[in-house]
Amino acid sequence: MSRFTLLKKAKEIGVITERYPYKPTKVPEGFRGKPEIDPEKCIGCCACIAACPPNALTSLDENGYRVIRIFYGRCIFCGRCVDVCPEKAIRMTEEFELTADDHEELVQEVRLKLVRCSVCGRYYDTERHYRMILKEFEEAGLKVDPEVLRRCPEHRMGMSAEVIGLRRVRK
Amino acid sequence: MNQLALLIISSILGGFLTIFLPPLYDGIHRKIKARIHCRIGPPIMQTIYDLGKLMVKDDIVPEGASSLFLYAPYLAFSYLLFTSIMVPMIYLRSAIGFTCDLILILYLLSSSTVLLALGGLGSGNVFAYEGARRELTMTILTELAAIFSLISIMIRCGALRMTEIYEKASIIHPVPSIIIASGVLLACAYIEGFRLPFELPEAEPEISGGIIIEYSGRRLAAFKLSVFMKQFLLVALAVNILEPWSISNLILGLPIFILKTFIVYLVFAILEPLFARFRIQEALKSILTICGISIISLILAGLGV
Amino acid sequence: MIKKSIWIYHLNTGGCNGCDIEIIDVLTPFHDAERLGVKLVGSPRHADVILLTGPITRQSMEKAINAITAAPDPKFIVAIGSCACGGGIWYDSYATVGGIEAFYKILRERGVKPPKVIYVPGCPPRPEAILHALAYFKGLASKKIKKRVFVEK
Amino acid sequence: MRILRLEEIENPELKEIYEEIVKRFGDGILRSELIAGNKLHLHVEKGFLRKVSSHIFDELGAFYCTTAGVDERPLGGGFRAYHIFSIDEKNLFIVVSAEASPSLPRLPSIANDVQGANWAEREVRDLLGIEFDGHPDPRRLVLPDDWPEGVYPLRKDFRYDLKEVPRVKKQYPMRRPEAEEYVMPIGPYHPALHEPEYFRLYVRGGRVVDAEYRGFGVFRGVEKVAEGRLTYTQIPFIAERICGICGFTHSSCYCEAIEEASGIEIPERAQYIRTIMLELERIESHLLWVGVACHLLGFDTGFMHCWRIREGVMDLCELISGNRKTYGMNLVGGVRRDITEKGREKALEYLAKMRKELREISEVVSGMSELTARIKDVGILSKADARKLSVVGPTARGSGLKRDVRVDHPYFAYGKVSFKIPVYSEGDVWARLMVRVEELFSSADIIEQALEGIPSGDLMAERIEIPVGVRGLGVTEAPRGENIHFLITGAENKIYRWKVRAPTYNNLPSVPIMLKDESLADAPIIIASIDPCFSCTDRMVIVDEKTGEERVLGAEEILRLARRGEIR
Repeated sequence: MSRFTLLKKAKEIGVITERYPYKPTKVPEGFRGKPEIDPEKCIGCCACIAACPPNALTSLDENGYRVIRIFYGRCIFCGRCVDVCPEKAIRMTEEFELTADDHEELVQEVRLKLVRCSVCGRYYDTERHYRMILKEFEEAGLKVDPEVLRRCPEHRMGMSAEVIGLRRVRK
Repeated sequence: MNQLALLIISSILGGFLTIFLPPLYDGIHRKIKARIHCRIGPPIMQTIYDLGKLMVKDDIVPEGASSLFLYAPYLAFSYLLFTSIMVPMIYLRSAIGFTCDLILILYLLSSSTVLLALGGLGSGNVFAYEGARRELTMTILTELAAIFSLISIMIRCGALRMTEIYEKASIIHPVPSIIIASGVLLACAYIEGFRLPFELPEAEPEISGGIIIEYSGRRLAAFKLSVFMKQFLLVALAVNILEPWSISNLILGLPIFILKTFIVYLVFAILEPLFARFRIQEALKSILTICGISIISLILAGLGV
Repeated sequence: MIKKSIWIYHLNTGGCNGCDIEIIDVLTPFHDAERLGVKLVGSPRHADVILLTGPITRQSMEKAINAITAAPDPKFIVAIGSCACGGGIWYDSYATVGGIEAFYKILRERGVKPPKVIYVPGCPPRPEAILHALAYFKGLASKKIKKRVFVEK
Repeated sequence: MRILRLEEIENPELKEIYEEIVKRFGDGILRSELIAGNKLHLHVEKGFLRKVSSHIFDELGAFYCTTAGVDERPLGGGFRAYHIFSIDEKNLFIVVSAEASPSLPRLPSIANDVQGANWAEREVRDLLGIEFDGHPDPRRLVLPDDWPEGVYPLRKDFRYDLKEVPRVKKQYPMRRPEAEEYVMPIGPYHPALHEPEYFRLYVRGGRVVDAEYRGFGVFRGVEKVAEGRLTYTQIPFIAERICGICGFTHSSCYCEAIEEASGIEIPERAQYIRTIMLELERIESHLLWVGVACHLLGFDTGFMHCWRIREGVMDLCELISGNRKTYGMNLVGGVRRDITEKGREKALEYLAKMRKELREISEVVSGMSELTARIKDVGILSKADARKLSVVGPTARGSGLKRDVRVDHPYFAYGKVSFKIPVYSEGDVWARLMVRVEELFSSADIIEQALEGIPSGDLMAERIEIPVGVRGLGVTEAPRGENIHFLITGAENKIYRWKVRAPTYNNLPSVPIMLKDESLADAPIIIASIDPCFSCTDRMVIVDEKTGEERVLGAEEILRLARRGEIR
């Protein structure tokens, strides 16, 4: 009766059950847990939103703020947002115990201040993004008139590089 | 007077044991099974928790269920509770004992099974129908085996009254016919407890719980408990006939009875995880074999062996 | 009492099998949910907790409603996986209801009282995450997530 | 597109076949092209469709793969059906397409000549509205019964997120049970299935006399969502979620199709990594199946031990990919993550352990008489039936058909490893079980060889450009069999049409044949023996909602039914 070898086998292996939740469990390195936005680093460029396959990441401009919202209840934990983030502001944490009572609890929101267009007064970009572009221009050795950059893409259209003030600063 | 008090206490204790021991044993059964699966398993009290929870749950009656569905589990439960008073477990005499009480015990045991099956049928669910069909088919043969073995015990002991049978059995013990007969009774108990490979009426992966599919809440608790109790009563009958000397011992009666039943349930628990479910034909074939063995015991008893 | 003995009924409403397999995995030796008093049952009549997976497809919706109403009170729903919690990658597809919020709206419209729900996001959630939800239900573990809002000053 | 000249075909075998077809049906071939070196696309005249198809199926010994319907009106055409055939022994694919007019789409049905096309044509009819003349069973297949006539979700003028399609009251024409028969529903919620699917068994005296399948419950609109919302790089992630067991093979298949169509050469290391992950997935899937089969037969100990062994491969995948399932490693042009040295070591260690444990378990299982009695000579699918229905994967190999994409049409690194393909001729559940068990060992062989021979290098191709309007055909061997993705690329970084054919789609029609005359108790294990993965099969189909009172649904419905006297 070969089936009785099962008893021997069971004795040999012993109890292999993990004691979770009494004992915490460890996830391996590189585990794709809950993605988290570092609010200090995020510039509100929305690259992650374009890349997110299930649209768990959304953005909304309201009351002078850009709201970057991540809803873990729809997130598929693929990590595409991490791949595309230019500022490395999103990372996959090791958290996976996401039990919640309400779906509002499964939300992380980052509200970033917006800047107004100096012509039409419309909000068009986050302040951080604006400052970053300014800085990038400077680092590249290009001088730009900040007032012109403060125009929304619509009112910037048709302006040549000269008018924007984009010219290489001679050293 | 003292005698009467003892009688009442032992009967109440018998009923108490019949209700509370089998769920406890089931907990142990699950624990052992889990151990063979290499896992921790539920707490030993788990089955009691389960039944307790079912007591507080809502009891849904499916639309159009027959009255059999409504009352069968309670009826079966009360039948078995009554039987538990009649079956002497730890004390030789029982509160209700008369000539031919064995026949009544047998009748109550088998009618409780039939009641449960009818209750399943009464739900009108097609899976319950299939489960009840399997249950009834198996019960007929199992009861046959049980009846044969009890008759052979009666013949061998030359008595029709439970107490007399025990008295006689403890004198002539051990004899082959009684050993075989009680072995058959144990096998019947195993089959009646819906244990693999005979777990056909419930067969979750095949017919989603089958006979119990529509039951919920208290009725489900009564149903489950009835199945446990029936198995326990058969085991109690068998172990006491197999090894009757403890039954008349006032002090050791209780612990030894518990020990005996525990050993039987232990063997059950180790056996179950090693089997796969039978098909109904194969199940019937093996029950038929058990019937054959019970007939052997009948013949042996007739020969006076 | 219900916290000592949790009978779970597995209700797939069009999930991809990922969560469903992890639910089964929870019962197997490594995780062994039975030690927490959890048992998988085959009929909604026996269920205390309904584990709902999948984004609730148009087709399975009616069947899911039937199964939920067939379960006796008190009953709870655990929405397993991102599909059940928020519709997942198919949240706006023409063939799905799109997660439990939208589903509950339909339930309320029909006058069915929706049971309390616990969310377990993940794609699929690890077996430990499912165990965590069950342990949370039993009061053995605490919630580890809350809404976080950052407002730039 | 034009008619190919013979010299343009390099593959000598394909050239021969093409020459023969042109000779026989010269006028009928309107246009032809090569999708890839071994994949020929013939655009035939409507009237020649049946002749060409049966020539390919009967005389060339091809297997039928699937039919993809495409709404080509925005491209200036009509509706087109692509019938895809594979000639396994020659590693060739032939796609035969015919165009139906946009105003009155009608095409001749090939289902009478090629039995396997029955379902696929019904699906195309449901979703695109092409009528197939002479179809043997023109009932609805995929759309729900309450879906209104004349609304075709895969047409380009249907919005992918339109949730308010009105519901009409209509019943699916299931056959009514005859006298002495009763109906046993398996599903929609049945412990053996774990998915909302519905088999209707007609039982007489405990034996199944007939079976009908009305599934397609896991319809999520995958193809339409991909066409409507997602970009090329996002589709691998939805493809992976077609199925939670064999998702990686879907995303690989999609990537294979699109990479071949756009001529993207993926680095060799990426090919090896894909191969390794595919085989790990096969191990996971087969162990899962063996466990579930044990559970269905009531042998829970076997189930527990199989899943205990499986847990190791899950941990391994988590280590390599960062998640236990839905690895998320595929991107168009390569893979996202590398296999580290630690992962390699863990894998080798695990494989050795798995081999040993698996051998022990299979010894126990084969020694259990009550278990083997329930699977030997049960659920038989003959070789002829298997060929007729073009079944795939372990189902085909259990019925004596030696077909396996990994060998017939090698992809990724499969051409560089050697392994054994188990074939059994009994055609019963036992044979299918044994095929899977032995495949576990050959998968272990493949992974070991691949880990040995994996070259170093990049993970992503350097140049990833996807041209507009090209056709691609990807084929992989999923744990359940041949997996086909057919696609047409579109503009704006989006796909124009993406057709997925999962293996269960071809295997399911064989289940009623297997069920015939078997005992009711064996029905769950027979259904499970093809390892049905409904979520794959139903990826794009909708099914019946509440379809009137007659339907056997949950417990309540069964009750209602019983009271009406349908169950005797």
